[in-house]
Amino acid sequence: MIVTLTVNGELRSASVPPETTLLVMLREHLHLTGAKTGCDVGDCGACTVIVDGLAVNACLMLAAQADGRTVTTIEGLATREGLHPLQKVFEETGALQCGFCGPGVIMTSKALLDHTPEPTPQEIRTALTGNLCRCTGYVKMIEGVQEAAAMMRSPQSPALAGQSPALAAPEQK
Amino acid sequence: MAQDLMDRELDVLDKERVAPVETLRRSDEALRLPAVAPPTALPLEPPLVPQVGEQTRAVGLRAQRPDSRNHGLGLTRYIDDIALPGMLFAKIKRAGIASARIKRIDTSRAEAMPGVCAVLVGSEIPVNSFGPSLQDQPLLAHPIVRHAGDGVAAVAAVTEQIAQAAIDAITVEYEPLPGVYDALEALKPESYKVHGGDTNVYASKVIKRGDVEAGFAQAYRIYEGRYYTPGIEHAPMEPFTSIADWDANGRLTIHASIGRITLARCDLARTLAIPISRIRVIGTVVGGNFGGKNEIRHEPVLALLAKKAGRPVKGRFNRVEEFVASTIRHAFHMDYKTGVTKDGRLIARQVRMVLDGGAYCSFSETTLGKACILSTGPYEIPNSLAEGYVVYTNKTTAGSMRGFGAPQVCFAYESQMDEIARDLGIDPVEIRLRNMFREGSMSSTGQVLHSVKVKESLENAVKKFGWEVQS
Amino acid sequence: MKPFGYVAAIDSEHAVALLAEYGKGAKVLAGGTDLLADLKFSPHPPPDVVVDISRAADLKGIALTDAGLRLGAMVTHSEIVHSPLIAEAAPALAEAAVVIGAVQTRNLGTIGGNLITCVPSMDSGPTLLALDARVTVLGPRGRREMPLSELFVGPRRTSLAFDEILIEIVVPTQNLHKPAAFQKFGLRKGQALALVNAAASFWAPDGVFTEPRIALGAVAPTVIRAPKAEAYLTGRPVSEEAMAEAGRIAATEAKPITDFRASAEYRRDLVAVLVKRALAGAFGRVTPNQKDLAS
Amino acid sequence: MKRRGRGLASMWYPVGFTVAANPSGAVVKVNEDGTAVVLTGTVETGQGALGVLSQIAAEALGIAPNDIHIVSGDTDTCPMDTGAIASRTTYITGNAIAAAAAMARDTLFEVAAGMLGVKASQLEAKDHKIQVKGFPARNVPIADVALRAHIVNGTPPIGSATWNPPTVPLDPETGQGKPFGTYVYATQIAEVDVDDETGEVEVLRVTASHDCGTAINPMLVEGQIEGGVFMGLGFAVQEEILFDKQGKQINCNLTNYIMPTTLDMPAVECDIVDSYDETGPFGAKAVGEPSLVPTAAAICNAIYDAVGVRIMSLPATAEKVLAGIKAKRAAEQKQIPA
Repeated sequence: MIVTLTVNGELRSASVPPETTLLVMLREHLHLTGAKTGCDVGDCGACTVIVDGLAVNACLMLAAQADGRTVTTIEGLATREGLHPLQKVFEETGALQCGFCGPGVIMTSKALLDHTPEPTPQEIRTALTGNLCRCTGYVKMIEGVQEAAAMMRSPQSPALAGQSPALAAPEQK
Repeated sequence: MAQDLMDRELDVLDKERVAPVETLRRSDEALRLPAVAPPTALPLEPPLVPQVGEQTRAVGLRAQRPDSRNHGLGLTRYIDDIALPGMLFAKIKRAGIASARIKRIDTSRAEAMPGVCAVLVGSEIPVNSFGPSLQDQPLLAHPIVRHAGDGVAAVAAVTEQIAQAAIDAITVEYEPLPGVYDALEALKPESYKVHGGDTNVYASKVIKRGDVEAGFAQAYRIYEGRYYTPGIEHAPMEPFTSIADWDANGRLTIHASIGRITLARCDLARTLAIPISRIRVIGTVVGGNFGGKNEIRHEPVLALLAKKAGRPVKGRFNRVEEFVASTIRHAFHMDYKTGVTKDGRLIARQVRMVLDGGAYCSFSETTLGKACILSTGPYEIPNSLAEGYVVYTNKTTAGSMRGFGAPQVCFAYESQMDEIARDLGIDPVEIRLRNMFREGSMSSTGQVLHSVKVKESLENAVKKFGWEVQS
Repeated sequence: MKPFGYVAAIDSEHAVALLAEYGKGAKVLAGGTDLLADLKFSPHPPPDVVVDISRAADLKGIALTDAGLRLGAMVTHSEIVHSPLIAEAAPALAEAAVVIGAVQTRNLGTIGGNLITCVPSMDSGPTLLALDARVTVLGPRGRREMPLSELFVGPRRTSLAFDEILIEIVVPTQNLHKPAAFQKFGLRKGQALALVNAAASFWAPDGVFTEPRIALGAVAPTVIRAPKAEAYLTGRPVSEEAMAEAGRIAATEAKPITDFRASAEYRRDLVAVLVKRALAGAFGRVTPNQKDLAS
Repeated sequence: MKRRGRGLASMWYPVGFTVAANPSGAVVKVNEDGTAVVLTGTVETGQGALGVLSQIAAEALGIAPNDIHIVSGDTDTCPMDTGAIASRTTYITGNAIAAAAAMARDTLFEVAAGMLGVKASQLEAKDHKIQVKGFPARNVPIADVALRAHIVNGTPPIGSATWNPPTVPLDPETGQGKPFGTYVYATQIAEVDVDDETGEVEVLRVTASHDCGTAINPMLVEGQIEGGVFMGLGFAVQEEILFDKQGKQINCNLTNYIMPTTLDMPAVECDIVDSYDETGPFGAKAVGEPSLVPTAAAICNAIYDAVGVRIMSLPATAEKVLAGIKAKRAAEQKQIPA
């Protein structure tokens, strides 16, 4: 069957068997390999993408269910102007280690921040329970989401302009 | 099956027209567009390096990891993100029975399926055994199955779905054998011997210092306890995956999520019986290891399938295989006996441990060695005796896992230390301070220790935590 | 996954027509979080076709109707968590919804799907039972309505015929604002299956337990009520001791099994604790003016 | 009712096993612009090894970490490495890279000696410059030296080295010998709340003080400690592979194999002990594996402190803890005379 999605702002179609999951369509038909196959049954969250504004497990959704909808994957987060604040903070603080869970964690966090711009640590923890990580103990991720939230609330956010705050700092002296 | 599949698909497409979905936007134009290329922000400014004035520093710097940008962008290329042109997908049939003799394997139905390109059984593997110390592990069991996760046959097909259907179509006839499923049972003379012979013990270790009996004789009190820690799964988020690719000159490239490519290459050369120089192993970024990706699992099988089919082959474990067909942390049974003086000094410690090795050796010897050496704890004990044994059982193979036996023995020696402290009425901090290694202390193996910082770590932790020592 | 076909229903009538057309070879796909996970590792033959009802417009929406608070069967757990209407009229439903799976599964999974899957440990069931919810089913023979308890037959078995679908769940008007609370205990804090869950509701005019309801999950083939514990409470002054005793009675009514997650004995212990805590939680929601509502 | 408890555990952990050959090789090539390429046979497995190794190479060459490009994990192009196991990468591969970088640097010193009119032995590499020790004003940029080495002198600065810790095999009878290059040490303290009605253990915070020698990158060391505490937490109270009587795994998926989620993870207070090991690269030892070693014991000791239940077998599930509490109550009842 033909499935049409708006992926990262672009309209794309693919002809896929009906039992194809959204994850398989993204990874194998559209070559967007950012979302990962970790458990394939919705336990680990490595496949998290945003569909119509909501974080979902792409492994637990048929491509057909996403037909006509808007899908954002990790590849759609950064722009020509720079990294998303979550990406910026995560890379600077070493929030990811092996990184396999990273695309899912970042997409879940983005969906959270889109709805809750000022999350408490408890809200961040609740939002991320569906993203298992075996490396980090989640500590720097939870801190990172808070930091990114603060960055996004500040209109002067240097990360949004693609410039790193620490590199900019010496010039202010 | 595949034909069946295609028929059904046409049928369904037909029915689909009966039930149009109004909410969908269809765009035939979109089909003509290329597959989506990742819209990225590249090229970006190089990663941040904190600088202190003019001075360039490296060591001690909270520098950004070189891979963290790709991680955040979703651009890190893990093994499963790699697809070679013409690549096939492999699946391995798991025994599902823990102890049995394979009487017959019928692969004919699988071989006849459209889309199936190669089928492999254990008898076709040139040298069907591997392992880092003992080469006791078959790539595909033949003829004896020693644990339920043993592979018995493999298929390469054009899609993973067809490979799975082909695996389901392979029938295996087993003669069930007795088995042994408990480490302490396996020690008994009458137990079933997983690898034949007259014992299931395949590695043992003794670390002896001073005279424990003399130490116990002098002790004010003696504490005894039996501790147990279970098997643990590494559970990396990335399942074990590899690709085998031969070139026209007969040179093999293995792309694999393995942390130890040198050893993998040796194992490949040995099992495939080809010169090591004809093998290249490319270790891709490992999506979590923790000791579970230190050796080959299915790579020679993939290589042989690829050779048969004349096309590259990818094999990926699903999450269940990641549990049952990889290695796990050894379950430990530990008996601790410790003699102390009235003021809480450890003067003798005897440890006996039995490790559940599962069906094959893997890194058991290393694990046992570390566990025995470390079992006395970071303490000066003049008389110590540690004995350890690893036994075969018909369970998942135990191998290397983060800590190599140290977390198990630490649970025991530090639980017992707490018990001793409470019984003697000494603060847990104080009793440790009285016994801890210091610079120049001698370890249980008689090694003179340097850069000993255990006291500092205790003092720092106590201060940071806010623990008030009661003396 | 093994191959199967896919059709999407526009509305409930269409869904029923599709089920009639495909017969027993069809499987209904609601949120898909349970169905797809099952299909991936199922040794059984796949369905001929899955009928996707998640897009059926008339199965959506949370609204107040003459009958009470109506939840379309395709309302997702996240919608329940964030619904101002539910927060106001039946906050215990949100309390139960927020501990189902994780954000990603709550965004896909539906209350109807959770009830129809009918696993004993479902988190949607107990609170709805404690609020005397009713359900409406649609099939080729028309609509039928029944108490939620009649939907549950056994583990993964409901009273729905193969060609019927659940279309709505209604919390009756008289039970809106009824003080209620939900408790769950799992093997970890996040993303856990319930070892035991429990919900309780009661009115407390003049500090007396009135119309108490206690419902338990994961301790019997289906979600169940604890009638003896309810009877014990009825007419008794509200007190901590009474709540604890009701918990102990409920524990005797539970019929838990021993499995690899926990022993039956431990599950019974948990029932006693969770019932007590659910009653205390409900009592925390009692407001002075509810005495009037109850009378 | 929730009961608070605290418990501590210390540990030691060996680095650089010597019971078998344990070598790493490394090649360092300085580019024409003064940056460098490092070839190593190890593989990045998530711990940040390539970052740490870059920092070691950069320190040895007097340049910045992102002046280093690492090529790794390829048996055709990279030198032999025993692999990303046994907490050996920083210590052993790091030593090999430091030695290879020093060798490439010596070539730079030879070239710079001519440019500065001093002996090579008087030079040091620092801040992207080759300078005379004690007279930092007398210097040439490394880029100039490197370019000259490549295209004028015809001596491209390339270093290669291997490192294998010195060994003394264990006596088979007594187990006496020197089985490891060095050891690291740590102490962790856990604070828990135990629900005495359900047995549930909530770990509130873990203070972890670790000796890892010189912390080449403290941020990554913290990352290892936090991840270790996570894994130790799972080991302590949740994780266990269950087998049926026929040896088949029962809970072989991430639904039923319970590991901590964000809601289970305690706060972690990291401390890095001031330490320097002369056998390690720039004083570094290791931290990867050790970080999980003491966690379970610290948590179980805290459980005892809270409710007086001694856990003898892991994991300390709520059911096990509650059974312990009930047994203790029953024993206490018996002791009280009627």
